[in-house]
Amino acid sequence: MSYEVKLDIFEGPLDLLLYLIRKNELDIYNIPMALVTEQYLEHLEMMKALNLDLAGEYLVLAATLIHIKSRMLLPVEEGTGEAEEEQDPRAELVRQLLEYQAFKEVALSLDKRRMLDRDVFKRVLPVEEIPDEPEEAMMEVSLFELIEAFKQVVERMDKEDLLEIDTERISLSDRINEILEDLSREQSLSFSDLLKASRTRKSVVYTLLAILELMKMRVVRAYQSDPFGPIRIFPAVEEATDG
Amino acid sequence: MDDMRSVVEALVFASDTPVSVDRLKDVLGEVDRKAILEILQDIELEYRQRRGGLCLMELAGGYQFMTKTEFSPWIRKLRGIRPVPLSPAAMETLSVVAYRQPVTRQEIEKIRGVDVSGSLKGLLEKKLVRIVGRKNVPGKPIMYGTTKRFLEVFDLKDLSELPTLREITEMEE
Amino acid sequence: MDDMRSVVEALVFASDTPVSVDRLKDVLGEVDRKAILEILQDIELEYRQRRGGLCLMELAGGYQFMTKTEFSPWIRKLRGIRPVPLSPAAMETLSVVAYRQPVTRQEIEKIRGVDVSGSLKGLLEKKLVRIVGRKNVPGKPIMYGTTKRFLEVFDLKDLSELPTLREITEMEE
Repeated sequence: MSYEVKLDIFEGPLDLLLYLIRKNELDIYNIPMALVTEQYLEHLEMMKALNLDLAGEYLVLAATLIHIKSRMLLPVEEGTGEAEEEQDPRAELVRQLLEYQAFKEVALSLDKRRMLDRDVFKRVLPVEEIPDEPEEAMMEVSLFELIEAFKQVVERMDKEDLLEIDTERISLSDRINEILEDLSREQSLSFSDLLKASRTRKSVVYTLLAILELMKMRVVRAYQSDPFGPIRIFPAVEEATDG
Repeated sequence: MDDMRSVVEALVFASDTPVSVDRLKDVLGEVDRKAILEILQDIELEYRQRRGGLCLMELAGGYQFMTKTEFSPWIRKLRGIRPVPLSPAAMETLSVVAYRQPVTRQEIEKIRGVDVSGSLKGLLEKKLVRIVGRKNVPGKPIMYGTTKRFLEVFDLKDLSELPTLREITEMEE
Repeated sequence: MDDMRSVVEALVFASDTPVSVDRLKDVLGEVDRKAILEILQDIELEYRQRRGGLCLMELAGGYQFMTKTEFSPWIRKLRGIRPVPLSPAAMETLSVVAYRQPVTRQEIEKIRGVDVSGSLKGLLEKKLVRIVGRKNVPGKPIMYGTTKRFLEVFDLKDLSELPTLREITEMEE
């Protein structure tokens, strides 16, 4: 095996796969799965041997390649119509590769454009020219800056204060706000849907805590139509009732 | 009129971001947009013809004085900077954001096939990408889009100037 | 020689401080000081004669392009309507109000660890923060929250669109 390429130059598993297709001069619409899978796995072995940080995505694609390869080995079933012939097991992978390739090309052409601070330079305002904030000035701020500022505040706090206003409590109040927001739109929410929307175990816990907190505050009520029926959450008060 | 030309030149020079015709009109008052545009084009031509170190460029919805590209090695030497502002990974993430905006992190990761949180954060810090809202699907993921600075950095008048993305032909064809 | 003149012009333009002849010599290499000085004087003369908005000025031991003084009222007018960023202190106070609202000044100060009356006043003046009530504790301190203008400035539909701390820390991993 002669590998004259550096292995850490790939931007991800799709990039590595595209490289193999190009290197072997293969037709992207008709990828020989056995060959490509074998070479892909060889590259992974090399990367492991060199102790390169092998991101999980590389392994996921390896599993996908092996799966597609095995499906292609299966004999075509009797009586397959044309509709099923279209179901090439490689179709989704090819679509993904083409899409990625298109973006890779675009990234290269963007990189070739006349770029500020690389090819052209503008004047940097001398410090004394940067104006004070006029009172009625328009503001140019981004959300990212706002949250970064908040993160810095939180990071600077001592551990003791953190216990009081910690990230978990922040997540909890986020979840409470989300549920209230959803409730104002949907009138009622099913308990199981609320939990389904939480993808991590932590967020399931927050959802539960948020609902309990809202019930304790008498902001929402939970109803169940029969002992094993679905639980639904309703706002505790009618919106129109004032004071 | 000759004086107005000098005022426009001074105004464009004094700004560190591209100055739009509308903004110049706000400052200048009675002059109409067409006259301002003519002045800008006239200045652009003069700088192009005199073969100096500067040029007037139209980008990101406005006009700005810039150094000509051929002098970039000298300026990098003066400023002591290397010519690698963005990594290939950052460029790929930026491209997906540019063409698919508003787009969520998950959608970018599906296309690139890798975790993009690092490159996304770098792009937010460089103000090339911004948060534009949340997608109305479960989990309400944050959506991202490009900024005006993105146009400025890549010498684009607007997003329609982006190079066309190659059409993906279906496998069956 | 003509080309060297353009290089010098580009270098002086791209520098944020006056550039000295010595500094230019460092960058340009083989050219001698006298030749550089001649080029600078030549550029200075050209800008003086062409009656535009700019001039090359010798100051603080170096050379710098500047707008001519007679145009400064126009430039001040342009700057007056220029979007400005919030100061880091104001940004931090605003972030605490946004994420902890309704919140009292004392609570913000406990979190930020500094006196915030100044930045809070600025935010009230900019109409990013408003008084939302009084807290039912001894002394009845004023509670603050964000305004509709805050949502407009940050391009948010409502407060639920604020990114959570969790979403941002995820990016670092």
